[in-house]
Amino acid sequence: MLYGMGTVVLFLAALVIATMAMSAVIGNYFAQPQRVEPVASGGQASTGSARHIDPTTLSVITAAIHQHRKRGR
Amino acid sequence: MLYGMGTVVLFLAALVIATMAMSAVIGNYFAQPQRVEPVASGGQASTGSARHIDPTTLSVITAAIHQHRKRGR
Amino acid sequence: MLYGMGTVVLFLAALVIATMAMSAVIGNYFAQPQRVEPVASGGQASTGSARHIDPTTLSVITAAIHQHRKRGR
Amino acid sequence: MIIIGFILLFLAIRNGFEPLLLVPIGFGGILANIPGAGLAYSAVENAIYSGDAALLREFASVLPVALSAEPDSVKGLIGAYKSAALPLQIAAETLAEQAGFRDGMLYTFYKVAIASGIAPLVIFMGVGAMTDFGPLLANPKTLFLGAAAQFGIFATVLGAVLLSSIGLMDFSLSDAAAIGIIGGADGPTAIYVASLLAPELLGAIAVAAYSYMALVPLIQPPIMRALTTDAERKIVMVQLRRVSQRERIVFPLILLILVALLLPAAAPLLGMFCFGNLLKECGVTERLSFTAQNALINITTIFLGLSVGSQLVADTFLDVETLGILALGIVAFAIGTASGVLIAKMMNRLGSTPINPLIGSAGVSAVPMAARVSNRVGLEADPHNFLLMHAMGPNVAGVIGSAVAAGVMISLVGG
Amino acid sequence: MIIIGFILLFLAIRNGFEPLLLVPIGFGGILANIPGAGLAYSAVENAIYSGDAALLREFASVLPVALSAEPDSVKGLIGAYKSAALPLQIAAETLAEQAGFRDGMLYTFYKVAIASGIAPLVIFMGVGAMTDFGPLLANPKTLFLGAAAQFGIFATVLGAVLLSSIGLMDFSLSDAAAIGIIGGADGPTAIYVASLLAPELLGAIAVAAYSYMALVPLIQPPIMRALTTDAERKIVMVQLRRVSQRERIVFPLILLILVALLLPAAAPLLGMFCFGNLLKECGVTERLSFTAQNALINITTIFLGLSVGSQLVADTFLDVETLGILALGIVAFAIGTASGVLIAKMMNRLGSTPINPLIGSAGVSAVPMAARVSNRVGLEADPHNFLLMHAMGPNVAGVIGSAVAAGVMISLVGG
Amino acid sequence: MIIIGFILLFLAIRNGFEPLLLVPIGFGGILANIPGAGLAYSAVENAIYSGDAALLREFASVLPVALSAEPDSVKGLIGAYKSAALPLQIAAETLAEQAGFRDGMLYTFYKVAIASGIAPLVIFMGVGAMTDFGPLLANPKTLFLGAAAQFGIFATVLGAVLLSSIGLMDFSLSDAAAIGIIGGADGPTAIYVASLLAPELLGAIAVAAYSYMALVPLIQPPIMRALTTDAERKIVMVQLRRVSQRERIVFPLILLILVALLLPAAAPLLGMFCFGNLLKECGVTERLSFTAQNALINITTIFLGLSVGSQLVADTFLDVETLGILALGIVAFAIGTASGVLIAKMMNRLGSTPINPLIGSAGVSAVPMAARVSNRVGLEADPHNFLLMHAMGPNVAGVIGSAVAAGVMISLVGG
Ligand code: NA
Ligand code: NA
Ligand code: NA
Repeated sequence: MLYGMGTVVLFLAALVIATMAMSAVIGNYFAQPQRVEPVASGGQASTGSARHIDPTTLSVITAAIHQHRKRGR
Repeated sequence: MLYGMGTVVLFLAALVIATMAMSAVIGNYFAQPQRVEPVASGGQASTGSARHIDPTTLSVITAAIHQHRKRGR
Repeated sequence: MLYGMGTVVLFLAALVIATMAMSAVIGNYFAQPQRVEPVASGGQASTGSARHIDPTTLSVITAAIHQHRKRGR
Repeated sequence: MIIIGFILLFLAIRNGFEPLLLVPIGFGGILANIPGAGLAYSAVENAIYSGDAALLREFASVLPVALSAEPDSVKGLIGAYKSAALPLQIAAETLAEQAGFRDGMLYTFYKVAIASGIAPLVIFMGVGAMTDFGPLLANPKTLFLGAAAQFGIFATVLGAVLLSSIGLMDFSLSDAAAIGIIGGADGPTAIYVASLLAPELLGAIAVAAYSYMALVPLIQPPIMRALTTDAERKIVMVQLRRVSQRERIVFPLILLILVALLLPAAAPLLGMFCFGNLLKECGVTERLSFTAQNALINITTIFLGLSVGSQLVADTFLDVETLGILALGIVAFAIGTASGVLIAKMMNRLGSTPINPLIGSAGVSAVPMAARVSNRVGLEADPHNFLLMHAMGPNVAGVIGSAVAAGVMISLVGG
Repeated sequence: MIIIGFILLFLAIRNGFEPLLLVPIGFGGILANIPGAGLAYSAVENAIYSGDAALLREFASVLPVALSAEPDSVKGLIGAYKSAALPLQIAAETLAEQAGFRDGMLYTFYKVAIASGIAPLVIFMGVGAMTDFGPLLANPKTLFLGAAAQFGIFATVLGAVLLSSIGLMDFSLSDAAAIGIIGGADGPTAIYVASLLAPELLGAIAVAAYSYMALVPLIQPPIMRALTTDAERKIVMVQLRRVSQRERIVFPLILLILVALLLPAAAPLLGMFCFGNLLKECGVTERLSFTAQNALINITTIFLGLSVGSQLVADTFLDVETLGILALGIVAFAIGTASGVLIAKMMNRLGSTPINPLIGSAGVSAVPMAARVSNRVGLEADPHNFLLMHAMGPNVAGVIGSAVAAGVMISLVGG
Repeated sequence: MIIIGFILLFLAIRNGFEPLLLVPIGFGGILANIPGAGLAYSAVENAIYSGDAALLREFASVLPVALSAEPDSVKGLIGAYKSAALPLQIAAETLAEQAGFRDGMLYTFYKVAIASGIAPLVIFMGVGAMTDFGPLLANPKTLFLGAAAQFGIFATVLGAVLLSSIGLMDFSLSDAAAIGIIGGADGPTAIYVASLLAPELLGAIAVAAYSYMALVPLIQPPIMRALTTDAERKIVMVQLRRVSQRERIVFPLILLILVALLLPAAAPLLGMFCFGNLLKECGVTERLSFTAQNALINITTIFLGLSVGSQLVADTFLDVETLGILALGIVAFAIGTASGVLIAKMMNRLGSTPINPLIGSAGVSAVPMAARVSNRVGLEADPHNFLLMHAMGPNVAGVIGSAVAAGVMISLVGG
């Protein structure tokens, strides 16, 4: 059991190091112009582009999906 | 053949009784506040929420689906 | 190799003839009132009905798809 | 046979005959009959049909064809392969594979979609997810109309057995049962039953079932008008009550319990139907319900249609038996329609609430076509009397009724 | 057993317990237990259960049952069939097929979806395509919280081994490993591991995993409150930095390289997870990502759920071992939650940037439920302190952690 | 090999090289080469590679390895297993299963998606449902351009045969045929032909086909400019006429009839292509067409890509033959492009209506990339001369042409 838990911790430690190294390399040498939206606190675990849809639009879409379903069997 | 037809009728009779009993029990003891839309005559055999979409909206959606299809192969 | 290439050319020649005959027959004897949109130059390789959607509508749809994705796993 | 495929395509595209099924079936029928392509054959069949004499001798040494008159003939080898035990079939498959032959595309589709029994059940799940039991729950007595219309099924079985006993046709009891199900006016049910009880008739049965479902607007109205008076056709029915979500959730479960208690042979069909309906009604699995109604049922329909088409092969389809199947099928439809209307008339006389007999014909199922026919014939008599919603009750009851009848057939004839 | 199916449906529909899985599982459990329908049995099992004495004698002549006490008894035949070599199994299948028996529907689903190992992996691909590693990339140290929470897994394995060694239960080492994975709070991982290491416990393990995932909002908060002070619960964390698209693209590849170098046994699970995430993040395969998140994962979920349900059979489920699994599972959850919180406290003391210990509990995974619980408990202490995004880091780290733990188990116990 | 997988991912994501296929192929290539994971191996291969000496001896007793020099060596066993008859393979599978080994995930995908031949055909159906034959129907003579561009295919076959005859390479005739199809610039066609005629080269052929399709904007323009004068590049073509829906419906059926009459070996590919197109054009099966273009083709693409990737294994890919395949593939492309342009020039001189020779290069297919290249090179010469729609005719004609060429190859070389 110790062996198993040790492997998990070591693996994730390696992942932490690799990730930090990767972020440092990309940040320093391959930086992109920032087009990606901020990962703000209080948000949702998905791409942010869906955040500002008003409910009317959504209900229209949902209704369209329902409509679509009607078509034959 | 009589046996077969008899089974069908008996089965559906049992279903009628069970359904009526079920509806009575739910109506009397587990009634919900009515949020479900009425099953009006003249409607369609699908969930009703799609009934009042205007054709423009629908054509927009359909067009969007066509647009979506364009994306590569 | 000559045999293979010959087969391809002959097959497609047969297809050209059959297609032209078919178009002639349909044009002369089974003409439809023209409801199909023109295949204009400069267009796109898909059904044309999606051509005139404005970008706003499209972004609304795309957003709705993103929204749809959020729903659980 | 290729011509029959084109006729099906024409009817489906030009006349709108159940195009979602008949376009794939017709196209599959054409593909299956392309000479030399062998798309509907297994690797072994392809090897036997197009192998040379040496290969045929090898097959003859592996398969038990000693009993056959001409041991190395193609027909004899095919028959020997099909009736051979699994280990010998495996040996024959080794031979075919080593000689470079493969299962045809349509054969693979058929094996996966129909021989396994899966595709019709998945489609039935999707149908369940599209079915609204509201009108049925508001007026459960319409279930009897769904039962009445299944009379056509059993009358047809009897007819097929009679035709065989007087020597006109040659249907076994299980063939007769599978043919009868055409009268159920329910495509997936007919395909499922045929795949179990009469696989060699599956092509003809499926084509008949979908064709007659498309012909409902032609077949039913004369029968409906002949059996009802003008006054009856004008009967206005009481507006349906509201049905709560809880009733909608519990109903498929009630149906499932009854199946489990009374008719386990109907468990695959009605189980998947109830499952699909529960996914739709329970309100917490909308993702799954949406997929069951769209991507999943469409994918399954494509492969089911092509697979059914692969069964439209000349030596089994162009036969007097196919004519018999078509004739019996239309009789089953007519009897089902008449029974539904007559029982509705009876219920109208005996019961307290008025029932327009025109909704009885919807009990054959053919959702939603038959309900629309009821509505249309009703509007002819009284342009203000909309029967559509009232007819949806018997209409979905007819789906349940056919599936129950299918279970009865399977438990009586099969296994 | 049918009652247990209805209880699962009730919990799923009424109480919202992971309905996407528990509705199909519950329904599958009901279908599998319909007496006489045999939906969860193979053709041979169906033939043995409902065949007549003559057929049973034929099976006895084919299968190696000489060792059994009652060679022609049903139980003996089933056991002999399951442990027979492939050629004998094929002979038995020939017999069953010739007698007209077919694989049950749920048996077919199980064979295709779970016995092949495919369905959990496809779902994991879809989960990868839905996962946003942004919060994790912004604060990679939260990976340690995802590691800490896996302590529950290994503690449970030890517990199961201990219970067996003192004779209370009878779990093999591979059973114990599969049970421990319940503590990983990750449904597909648990099903995948159980299908490899303890297929006969799969039903109970999957039900326990999904039930406890649903109970996260009840199980975790008391533990979280007991192990933290009010001041700790009010710790405000530094706003997360922006994460570039390139980092998002490279991260799944880094993870894949580490798996390839260090833990090949986790390659199927984490490989598909990384693949799904790459499809989402790379920006040029949106079509595939969309399908992986929608049609494909939904279709797979339907069949996976029904297949898991088919394993809810009375003689393996209604057992003291199931109670043991349920008890060990909840212990695994509690230990995982506690470990996550405690390690988060430790990291808060040792590190320079403040870490709210409440996000530690999210390391058990159960995405996104556990992160929401962290957020909610945090809001109780300080209504302006939103922890959700911060908790998403350990939350997705927990998914990786469980998959790594699964790989460790498989490489230690399996093979 | 893992590095080659990463290179493919880089080209696909960074440079947009056919990402829908090359991302799954590259990722599959990485997964297949993870040492110790055995994802691309069957259960027996996994058992032989990682079994102990006792297990290997058991395999040696089952498989016919007497002829091999070292009967118990790993390579000998694998070879013996692959060439063994089906019953012996089944015995080996029993052994592997009893020792606890399973088919690798990618092996399962390959078996289901490619070895069955299904996935490329399903993708071709989806491509058919996305193809607009309007421009082709408006100007059917452009079909000749689609034929001309297939000259590259046959020239390459000849080249491969020559290279083998002078001893530089070692390609059999069926290998040469499969390699030639790269010049068809049609991914699914190339994969389908390779799976039939040269399964061991499938990985290299698929990678070459998709890479060169992505390189069309680099490969074609210099050839097009070299073979045309500025005046020819400025030729303005007559506006295309309207095409009626009936013509669009009948065209796939005409094509199907010609295939049935003249070239049954092309029936699977062109049959599914016509079926998809009919679903799109017939107007009554929109549901099915939508699913064929979206969920179904996307799901199939994911598994096809991973399966192709599973064939990128070092001992078959890192080989002088792969270099030969890459070199021959680019020659095939160049010859096809040149032939298309030259025939278009000839048709322009001989015919009455003007034809801009730039649209000839679109006949290699690579839809819609090659048509866009024609348009772009045309705009360079005259900024007001839009050739896109005119180039779509030869472009889709090229798809038909390659499928016809594939059928010719299969009927000449296979079976
Ligand atoms: Na019916
Ligand atoms: Na976890
Ligand atoms: Na081409």
